[in-house]
Amino acid sequence: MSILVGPDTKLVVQGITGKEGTFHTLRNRAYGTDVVAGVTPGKAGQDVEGIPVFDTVAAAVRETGANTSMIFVPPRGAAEAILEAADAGIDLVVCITEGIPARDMAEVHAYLDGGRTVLVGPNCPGVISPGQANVGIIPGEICAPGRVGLVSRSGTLVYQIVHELSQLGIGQSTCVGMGGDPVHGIGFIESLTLFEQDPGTDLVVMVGEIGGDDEERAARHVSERVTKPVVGYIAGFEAPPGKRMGHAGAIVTGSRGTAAAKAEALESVGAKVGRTPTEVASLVQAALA
Amino acid sequence: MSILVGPDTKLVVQGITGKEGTFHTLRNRAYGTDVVAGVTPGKAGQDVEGIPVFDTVAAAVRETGANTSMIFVPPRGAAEAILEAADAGIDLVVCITEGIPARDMAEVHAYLDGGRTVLVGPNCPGVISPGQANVGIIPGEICAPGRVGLVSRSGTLVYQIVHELSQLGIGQSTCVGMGGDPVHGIGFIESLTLFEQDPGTDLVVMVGEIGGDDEERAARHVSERVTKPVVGYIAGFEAPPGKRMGHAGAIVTGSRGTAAAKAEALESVGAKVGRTPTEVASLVQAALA
Amino acid sequence: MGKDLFARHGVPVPRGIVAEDAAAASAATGDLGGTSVVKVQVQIGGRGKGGGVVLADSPADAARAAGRMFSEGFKDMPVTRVLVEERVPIAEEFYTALLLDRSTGGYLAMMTAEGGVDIEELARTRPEALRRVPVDPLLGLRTYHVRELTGVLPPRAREGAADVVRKLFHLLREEDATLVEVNPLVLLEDGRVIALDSKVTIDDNALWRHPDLDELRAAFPIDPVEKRAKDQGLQYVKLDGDVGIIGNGAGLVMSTLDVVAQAGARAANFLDVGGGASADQMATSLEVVLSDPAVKAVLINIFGGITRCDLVAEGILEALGRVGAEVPIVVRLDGTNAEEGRRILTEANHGRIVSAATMLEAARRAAELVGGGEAA
Amino acid sequence: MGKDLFARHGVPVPRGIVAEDAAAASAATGDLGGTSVVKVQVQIGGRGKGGGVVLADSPADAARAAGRMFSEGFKDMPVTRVLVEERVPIAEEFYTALLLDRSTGGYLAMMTAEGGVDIEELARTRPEALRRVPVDPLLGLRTYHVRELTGVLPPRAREGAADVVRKLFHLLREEDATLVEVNPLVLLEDGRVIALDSKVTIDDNALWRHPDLDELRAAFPIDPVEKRAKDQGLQYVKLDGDVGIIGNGAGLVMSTLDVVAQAGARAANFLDVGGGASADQMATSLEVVLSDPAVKAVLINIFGGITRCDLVAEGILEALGRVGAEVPIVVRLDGTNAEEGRRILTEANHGRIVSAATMLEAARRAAELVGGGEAA
Repeated sequence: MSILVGPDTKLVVQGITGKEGTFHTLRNRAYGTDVVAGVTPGKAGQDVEGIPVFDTVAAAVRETGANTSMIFVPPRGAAEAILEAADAGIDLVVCITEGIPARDMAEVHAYLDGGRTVLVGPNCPGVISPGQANVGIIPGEICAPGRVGLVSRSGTLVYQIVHELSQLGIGQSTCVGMGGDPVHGIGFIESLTLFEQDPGTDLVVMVGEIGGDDEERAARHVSERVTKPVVGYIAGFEAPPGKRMGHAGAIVTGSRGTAAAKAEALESVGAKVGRTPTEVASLVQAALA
Repeated sequence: MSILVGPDTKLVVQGITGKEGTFHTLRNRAYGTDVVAGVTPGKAGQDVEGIPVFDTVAAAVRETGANTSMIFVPPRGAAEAILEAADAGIDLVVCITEGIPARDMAEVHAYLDGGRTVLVGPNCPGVISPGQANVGIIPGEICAPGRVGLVSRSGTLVYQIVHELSQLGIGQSTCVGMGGDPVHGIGFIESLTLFEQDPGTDLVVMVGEIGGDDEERAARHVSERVTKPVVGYIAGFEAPPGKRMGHAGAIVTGSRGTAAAKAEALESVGAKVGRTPTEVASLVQAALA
Repeated sequence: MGKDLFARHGVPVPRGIVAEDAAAASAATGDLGGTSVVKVQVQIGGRGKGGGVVLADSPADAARAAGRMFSEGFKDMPVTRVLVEERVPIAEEFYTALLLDRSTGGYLAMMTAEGGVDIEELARTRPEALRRVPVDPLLGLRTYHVRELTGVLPPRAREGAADVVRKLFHLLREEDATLVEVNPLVLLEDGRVIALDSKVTIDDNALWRHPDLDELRAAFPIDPVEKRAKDQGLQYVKLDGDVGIIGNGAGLVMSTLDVVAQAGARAANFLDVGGGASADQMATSLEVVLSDPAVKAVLINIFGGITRCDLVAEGILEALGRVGAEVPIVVRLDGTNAEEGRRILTEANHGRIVSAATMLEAARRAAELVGGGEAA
Repeated sequence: MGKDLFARHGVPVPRGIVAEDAAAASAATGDLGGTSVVKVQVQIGGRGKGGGVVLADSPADAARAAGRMFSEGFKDMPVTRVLVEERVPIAEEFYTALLLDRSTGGYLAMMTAEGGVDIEELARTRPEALRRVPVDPLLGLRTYHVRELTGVLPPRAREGAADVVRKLFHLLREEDATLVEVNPLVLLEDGRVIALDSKVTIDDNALWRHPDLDELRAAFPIDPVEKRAKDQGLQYVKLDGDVGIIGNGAGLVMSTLDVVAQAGARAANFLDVGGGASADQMATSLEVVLSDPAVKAVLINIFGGITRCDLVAEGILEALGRVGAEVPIVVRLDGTNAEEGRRILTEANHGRIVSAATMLEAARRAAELVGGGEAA
């Protein structure tokens, strides 16, 4: 079992004919994902190695029954692409694009709120359910099927921690890269809720970083609603206040959003927090033993 | 029992210091409704016969715990007043105001969609749960407590049909005047769903009129989801196509929205449809016998 | 009114010149390149079918067509102006409409590549040929909506159609229209896409935002009786029966029409006197209804809710004192203070007033009075 | 930058004149009525506390204050311009801020009647004194939001504050700001409400929509090394340790900083080389990091996902060929083609390169090399 993506995923790729779009589409298909369509305005009727291209997501949904979208559209058009997918009735939108203006994302967030479309990202590596489906740019090779769920704000820390887990022989049910932007779709709480309900997940690793209060709110959620063990990791103990550390969202503002506060919030609700990615894997191993 | 309004209703009146606002507020309070606050910008600190007035709905909610709002604000500001109530966390907004531009209501509709605030109206007579609470302008005197639910697009037909029912000794659980505007809040389907769940309601009377396809969609809902008996009435058999009959929403467009089609849709799913208000009351009496 | 709004929002339409006599129509046709389409300028539908639109192959042709329109009128209405429009070389005809969709509470944009068809019929029989795109009122029309709509057209028409649709949506929102329909939307041989004929419906509730539209509208004649009612805030619609109807509340008045019909007579009008039903409003209502020579009896149907029936009764008497009446007036008062109201009418003993206890009884009395049967 | 944007959006601020010498400051003070506030023009905080803001009671006073600023500089930075602002008669001081609230994904507007306080402190200790109003991005700022906000102020300040808030919201949206803060917002004795000091943060992701803002920003000096990194699309932040850090991905780099600290050393910088990690990017990254004289060792931490470690290894070698290095460079390659990458580095046998198999090992080696302990 898994969350978000799996054997029922029927993927349409928005921006399929771009270099990155084509590359990762084919990679995802090679992994076993059911890629049914692509969308590039003005290129309807063409195909990308057999994958039919449409002018609109609505047309792709009509013709192929796509239920999941992956977005590789450049930042100026990416927010619009998310709206298009939602209006076309797509259930899950995974937006890889980095650099979307926060104002555009705020509008997207307001529009999706209360609706049926779930957004992952933007500025995220995507979602993989090892052995089932890969929607995004997480390298399938480092993952292994198993029963640990993982959700992370950072992309490379997904890789690093999955790598450490796989090396210890611990597989994953689903790995969710939620992205590092201030305004994003699915977060820790929604992911934890899905993992809690997923019979294929025994433990959840959540990987946070400085900035915002996602981790603090997730900790409250863990204490109130999560029965499965949670292992945490927070990056950015050494980050100085007021400096953006790569991700637009990774910034300590005044006394808020520090790594120490986040780690403490998680520990206070009984989650184990590793101080290095290596320690995270050891904690998972111990919790599962 | 009842739906929408009842003993838990704590009412704030937006536009309380206007002539109509004051009149109906006091009437509603005299009926037994728990009127806790009023709102008129610039009149915070005043009171209307002991009811405290605030500048904003948010302040009224903070200070009094109001959960329901009734709006008597003029049409130019009424849509904004609905948004204000929703942002203040009000559960139920009853908008009496007539003449709100449809564009404004379309924006309100889009904003409320998927949120927690339920809207009744605009251009409606409100909601009464006889013997419990009255929020709006339906005269309490013509109603009697009982077990028949009523929902109507027309205000005066609420009065007429309630009157006919009460004369036969048939009381009402709740009467909902949903209003005659093209874009409105709660409709037949939502009302039927609430009545279906209400243990205090045995039968539902739905009063429709020409225009739109609310009644046709309600008929489908009745056939799929409603187990309680439904008695219908449709006004406007004599209305010529293309002419607006009073309500902005009451207009036959092309071959759509005729009274005959609506009555037929209801009858086809097993609802009894009276040809006069008097016959409606007789059908209710027969169904309850 | 559609064409004026289209011009204001930059929607491309054929060039057109208004002519008030045959010579002007001829000159206009010359200006437009020697051929034209001459259209009567009246605010009623069915212009194309009733000889109100004539193709002119020469200025002389146009003069003849216009001359005939001016002398013969159109469907019993006098014609004082004709529109002389350029003849555009049409390659293909399409259809588009943007409207406020009451079933969703949002906007709906529609387009089909099939021009000149009955759109309701098309939606029923071949829905796949009609592209329907819902547009959220808060998001507005987005590029993907336009792409989805125009995708149903041949490729060479898409860009032009997209431009038209964007302008139509702007018009829809900015002018508080509830419907903007272009039928046909045409692709010209030179590749341009223009609106050949159109219909725009403005939301009455929003006219205060558009005083200019009120003026535009005022330029078209409406029935003087309807105008008078409208000026008084009364909802009046002329019908073709002989029982004048006055009631309070749109639903109740519609219901009264129906019940009168079931009693075997036909209503002469719909008139909603509104909530207050003061003596003034009642007087105007009676004046309006009685000014229709077809009216042989009047039915006043009031359900007193907030309205008190005793005040209504006094209003009716005062109104009759001012207005006078040649025909019988059936009055049904029910609800708040109904007995008191009925007593007032009884005591006044007015020769024209016939009291009725219920709506059904009132309808039957009215039907009898105009000589209708007892069908119900 | 805040004041320029405020002026552009009509937010009332004190009149101000930029002066580049003491005489100009004196003249400006004369123009402003004989008194002024003289402020150094540098883009760092804490101006008020460090003597960077001086009240002048006369033109001569202003000349003295400006003269001292020009000659002494401010916090080790040269001062070339001062702002001479009118002295406004302040009746009361408030605070307002509008921002993009990441915890809701929408806007948040805040206001309090208490000026000059620490807003975080106030929110913690007396939340009821801080009015917080969420604003939906699709609805925008509505009159009731403004009414709710300004309700926290004394009545005579409300209208003026409402005007300021509306303009600030317009600025927030139109300029793609993520924060607009006015502290203090002041009520003047004449009843006007103006923004006395302000802070505006613009969303980097939206700068393409605002080429003018890029120019405004370019007018303020930033660290030349940071500028170079930025021009190359690299995320570089200078820190105060001695281990230079290069990694791919913001999270991994932050994590590397932490792990180095646990190993007993301190990072000299944050540098995210991004996804590709081509030879070019690696060369620029190395140049940027090595240009910091504090750096005694470099740690390159690459997790190959999409990035192939063999290509990264080649990139590092090529970069070192171009850049040269005086300090040891610890390289950790993991993930896709890591073994191949390590083999390439081993075979190259570069004198400065120290290979490490894991992130933890790499951090410990780097710490040893700069003489740090083994704390982890």
